[in-house]
Amino acid sequence: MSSHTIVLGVIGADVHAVGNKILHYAYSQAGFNVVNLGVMVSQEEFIQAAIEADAKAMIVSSLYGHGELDCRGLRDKCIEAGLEKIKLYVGGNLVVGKTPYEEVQKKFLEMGFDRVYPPGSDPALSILDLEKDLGN
Amino acid sequence: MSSHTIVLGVIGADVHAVGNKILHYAYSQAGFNVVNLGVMVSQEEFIQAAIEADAKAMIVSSLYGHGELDCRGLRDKCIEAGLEKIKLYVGGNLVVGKTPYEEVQKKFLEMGFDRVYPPGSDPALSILDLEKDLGN
Amino acid sequence: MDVQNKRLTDEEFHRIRSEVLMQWHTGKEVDLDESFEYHHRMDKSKSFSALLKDAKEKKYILIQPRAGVALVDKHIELLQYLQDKGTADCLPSTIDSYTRHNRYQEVQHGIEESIREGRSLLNGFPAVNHGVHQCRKVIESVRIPVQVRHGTPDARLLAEITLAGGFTSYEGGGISYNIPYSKNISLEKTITDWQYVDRLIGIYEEHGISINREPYGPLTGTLVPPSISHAVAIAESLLAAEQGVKNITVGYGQCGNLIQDVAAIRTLELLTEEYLHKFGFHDVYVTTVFHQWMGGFPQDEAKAYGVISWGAATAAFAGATKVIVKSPHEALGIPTPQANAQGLRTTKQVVTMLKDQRMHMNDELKAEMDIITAETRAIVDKMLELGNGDIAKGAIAGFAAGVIDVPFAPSKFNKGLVLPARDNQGAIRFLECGFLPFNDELKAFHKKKLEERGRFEKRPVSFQMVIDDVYAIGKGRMVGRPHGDQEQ
Amino acid sequence: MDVQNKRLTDEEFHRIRSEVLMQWHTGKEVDLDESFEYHHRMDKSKSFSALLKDAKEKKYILIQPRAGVALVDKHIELLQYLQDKGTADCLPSTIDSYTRHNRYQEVQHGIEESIREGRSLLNGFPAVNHGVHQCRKVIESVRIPVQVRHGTPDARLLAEITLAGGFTSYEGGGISYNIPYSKNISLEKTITDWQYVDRLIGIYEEHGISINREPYGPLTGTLVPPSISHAVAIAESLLAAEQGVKNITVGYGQCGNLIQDVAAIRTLELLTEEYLHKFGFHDVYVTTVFHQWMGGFPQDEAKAYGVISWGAATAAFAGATKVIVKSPHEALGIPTPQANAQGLRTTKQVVTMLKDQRMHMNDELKAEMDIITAETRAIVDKMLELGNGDIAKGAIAGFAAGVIDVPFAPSKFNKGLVLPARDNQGAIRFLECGFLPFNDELKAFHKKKLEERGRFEKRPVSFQMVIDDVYAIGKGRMVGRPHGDQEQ
Ligand code: B12
Ligand code: B12
Repeated sequence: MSSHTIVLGVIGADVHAVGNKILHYAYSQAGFNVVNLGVMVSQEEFIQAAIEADAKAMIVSSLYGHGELDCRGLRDKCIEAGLEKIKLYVGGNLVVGKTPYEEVQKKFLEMGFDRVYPPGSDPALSILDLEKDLGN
Repeated sequence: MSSHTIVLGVIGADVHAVGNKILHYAYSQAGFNVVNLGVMVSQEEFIQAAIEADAKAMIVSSLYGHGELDCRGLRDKCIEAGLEKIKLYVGGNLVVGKTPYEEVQKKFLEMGFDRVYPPGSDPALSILDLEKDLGN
Repeated sequence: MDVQNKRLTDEEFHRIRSEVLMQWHTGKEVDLDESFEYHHRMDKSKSFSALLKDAKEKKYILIQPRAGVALVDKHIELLQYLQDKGTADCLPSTIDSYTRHNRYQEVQHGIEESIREGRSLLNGFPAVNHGVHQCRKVIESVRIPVQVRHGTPDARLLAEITLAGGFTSYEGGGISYNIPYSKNISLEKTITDWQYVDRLIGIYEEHGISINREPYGPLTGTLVPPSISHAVAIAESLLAAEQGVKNITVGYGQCGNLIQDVAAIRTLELLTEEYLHKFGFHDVYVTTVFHQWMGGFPQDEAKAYGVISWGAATAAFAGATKVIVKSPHEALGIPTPQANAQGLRTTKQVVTMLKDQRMHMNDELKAEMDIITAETRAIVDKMLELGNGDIAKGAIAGFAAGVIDVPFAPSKFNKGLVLPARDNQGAIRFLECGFLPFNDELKAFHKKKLEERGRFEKRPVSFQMVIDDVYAIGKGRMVGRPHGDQEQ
Repeated sequence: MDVQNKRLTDEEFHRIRSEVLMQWHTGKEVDLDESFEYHHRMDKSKSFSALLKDAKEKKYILIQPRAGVALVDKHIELLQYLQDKGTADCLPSTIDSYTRHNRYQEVQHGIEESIREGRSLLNGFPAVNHGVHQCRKVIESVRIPVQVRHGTPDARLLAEITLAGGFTSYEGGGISYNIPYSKNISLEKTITDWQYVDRLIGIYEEHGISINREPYGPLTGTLVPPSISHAVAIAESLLAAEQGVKNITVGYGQCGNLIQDVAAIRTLELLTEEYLHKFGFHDVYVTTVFHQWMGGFPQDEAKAYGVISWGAATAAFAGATKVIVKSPHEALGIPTPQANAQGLRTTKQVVTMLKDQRMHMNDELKAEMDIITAETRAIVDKMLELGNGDIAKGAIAGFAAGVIDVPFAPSKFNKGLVLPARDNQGAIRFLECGFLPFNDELKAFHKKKLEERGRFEKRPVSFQMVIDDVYAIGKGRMVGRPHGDQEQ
């Protein structure tokens, strides 16, 4: 059981709310202190919330296909805002169209994310990863 | 309207009777004099019937996948039996497995067939071809 | 804002209009009179309203995909492919998400990147940025009617441009394109904005051009009980009819239980007509659209085909007028044209094969229709009561009071207290009714149904069931049983 | 030949046996006592009878493909693939057509050519030529039960070898593997030969090894009305039970009309049990198998998925114990392992998704069940009458008299007077009853149903309807309407 604070949200103009509600439930059940920003969250809101809550990780979802456009620059903005060490996780249907996971992963790792999850990933996996990355 | 005699049958150990019944009906409707040998017809039976009825064409069906094994040598046997000019048509699901039509066609043309039809061919097409090949 | 369900005056309409057309430079391309002429010259085979009437009268089922890409030429290729290789009966242009949020600047950026990368970086067709003439290029390149499908809370400029562009059907509504599609936008705002859209269509009608309107049925697409989506469909039909809309297709997203789905489609049509008549709208032509399963899909394509086919079969048994088709790529991403056409052909095979089988009335169907009818009337009547007979006011007050409440919706104007879960036969019931205005009998019915499931699964009725049900179809089940895939 | 439905004596059995085992050299490999031991050592997860019982009791549906290739290693790979990637619940070994006609010499040639060309030139697995030990290699390489599926009129040696080889289910019967699968072989011969097979299985039963027997339900697979195939299934069940068979799965091939198909599966089980009990067989465990559409398929894979799914959905609504699965390659050729597994996964998705929905009794279902029951009893009772109470004699006399008559069958011992056609809802009716022993009421029912269709299609009831119906599903319809694909 971990009690780190994490910020959760669906980035961009994306309104897919179902997965977000389930992630919120899953991370809370796992003991995290979850700041859930819901859907349609801008990069600025993510950063603002992470600073305010002193979060150790940002869990970014993108389902609707614009993930690539929406996520660019997030790492740089985090660094500018003084969040050098924050872990950035991203998951969902990150790009437009069915695409081999390896390509997508590469693209988002290069953008500065620490972990990238394929469509429909079980939240349990990321919980194990969070415990590994943040320590518990 | 043609009134040539043609021999119809399903070759080998093949019992697919439905298409045969429909071909019989279609060729008869088109005015051909049809000698229908039904299913499970050997090469010898085809030839015997063609000689007896003075047929101008043999319409060979093979559905069950052994067509390749069953049809080999038919042209030679026809020539031996004095049926040098008989037209040999073959159709159905000629080989085992979904196979590009071009490959199948090549194989059966090389075996000496005059025309080769892909799976599920409309009998009407072959009627036009018969009228072309036999004259009417 | 004082919203009421009253036809906009010409003066009001034109005042708003001058603002709307300024929202993006392509607004300048719209000239209503010229548009009317354009529509009058258009081939009748491209009229959505006419096609829907024909299908309803002759009892066949139309199939339609979702589809849209960033660039016009590619979009045309896509639609032609779906028409020719997909045997679609009618076409969509699914609008991208930036346009849906009126972020035309970001759209422009997306279009440019798409050109640069040679692939669509937008998740749909950005009709506003392309403008009227490009839209017409699209319409002229196909033989069948094309509809705007989107999810846009403020869809006024989009409507102006696409209707002028030759589209003949427009999806959405002030509720159905707000609650599931936005977070912070008030219903006052979206209902007002959609009154404008409906009025625009009313004006087309008055010029002899029938534009089909389709309130968006599935809402969040996830375990939405029929009475909830029916209530929204009825409210939006009344709002549209008031503005002069004459051809309405009410929608519903498949639940998965055959009896419930057939009952839903049948009652949807009956109840919509009932309320339209009640309010004096006797000349509105009502048809139905059935959406194949709108929730999470299995990733495996073979399994996805099973889900698609089951939706098609249900549409046929229900006798819906139109069915919206999913593709075998659904769980993974926007489909390729090929995958999209495959979903269409699977659906076509099933709906034409089952064309002559409709479910006849029987006790189970009747019981389910009675339940849906009672619930829907309870909700709609309560909204009307809260609005003093005005459905615009009633809808706003209704959401605020939670007497209408959409599960899993992102909007902060939705109470979010209602929880759905499947019963032991897979029909969607209410685990939590929140403030829905249901009488004790209805509440007891749902309780009983879920307890039956709980007993079967040997576990208490709880939120865990909801989660299990959300995942279930993606994992090959309908009812999310505790043992998952294993048979018990 | 004097055939009667009487258990073979041990003496008769062993006399025949010594001849049978000589038909091909692999016959020498069979040693019954050693086989019994082998079966006793085998893991219970490989018992077909046990699996079927479990499924029936726990109300889940088993899925099974057809599959077989010429070479043992490739066959093993294929079965493992279907088990692991296809999620099959039980496996087949479909036997090639030369073996089915006991042409073991030609088989040998086919095996050699297959080795040479590196692909299977045989349309199935030639179990006899491979022999007992190779069969065991197959059985040992998978985790689930394996059945012999074939179409062999004289299947005695095949039974000896495969049962000794560890197979636990055997498809076929003296009628169902004669009439649709041969041309000149008499029923006397095939019924006698199958009594041997059934007796062999009876002997396994007596040694504590339950082998499942599955009369082949679909017959010619093409527009076979349920009562015809039911009558054959019942006759073969009585023949099998007499020889000591205790676990029977009766089969039926999908017609396509949901009500008729559900009615067929329900009555099949009821009527089989009814006649078994009537003849004093109270300890035979009866299950059902539903075959997805057995007639001509559409060539397009997406459309084929639609047909496959509709079969799966029907099996679920009917509550069959097992469903035999088609692949998206059906119209074109024996499927690749991939295509076969796709058909399985589609089916699995549908049957598990619909697991909790069964069709409950309603008026339409009841009416259809009544029709099928009346027809089936008429045929079976007439056969029994002609056989003086002996179903072996009765079946032979029945086919000769045409009181049982299978549409489209190649056998010259089948009258071939019966013509089936679909009614206006797609249910299969009799256009010509031939000599079927139906009373006037039944005949009038069929006439009325087809005239209804004729009126709808504005054409006389005629053979053209039969032809149109044969093509229909392949062309995306169920009822072969005169305008083909076009909607009317
Ligand atoms: C339901 C649904 C909708 C509903 C959403 C309602 C709502 N407000 O929530 C509606 C109908 C409104 C909708 C709208 C749209 N949708 Co939508 N939708 C879906 C659908 C069918 C299911 C999503 C869902 O709820 N799944 C169930 C939940 C539990 O799973 P999940 O969302 O995947 O989340 C889980 C995991 O992914 C994971 N996860 C998610 N994020 C993260 C992050 C991390 C770090 C980790 C570890 C894990 C993780 O954990 C979650 C919980 O288990 C999917 C397809 C699918 N998956 O089957 C399409 C899908 C996501 N939608 C899509 C699209 C394109 C749209 C639209 C643009 C319309 C259109 N063109 O069809 C609009 C966009 C609106 C907008 N602005 O966002 C596409 C995205 C395409 C792409 N990426 O290429 C999809 C994939 C469908 C498709 N194949 O076209 N949609
Ligand atoms: C019904 C059927 C059966 C029935 C047949 C009943 C009977 N006695 O008639 C039963 C169930 C008994 C059966 C058995 C088998 N079948 Co079968 N069967 C079919 C099926 C589903 C339909 C055939 C049919 O009736 N079609 C309707 C008629 C009208 O069409 P048709 O036969 O194709 O004929 C038309 C055209 O092809 C054309 N045509 C035919 N011949 C010719 C010749 C010429 C010159 C021309 C111009 C046109 C022409 O005109 C006909 C009339 O329109 C097909 C698959 C399909 N097509 O969907 C498989 C299929 C033919 N069967 C097949 C197989 C393998 C078998 C079995 C070995 C069992 C097995 N492994 O599954 C056994 C073989 C038995 C034997 N010894 O022959 C395979 C053949 C595979 C291959 N070639 O790779 C097929 C393709 C299924 C598959 N994909 O596996 N089968």
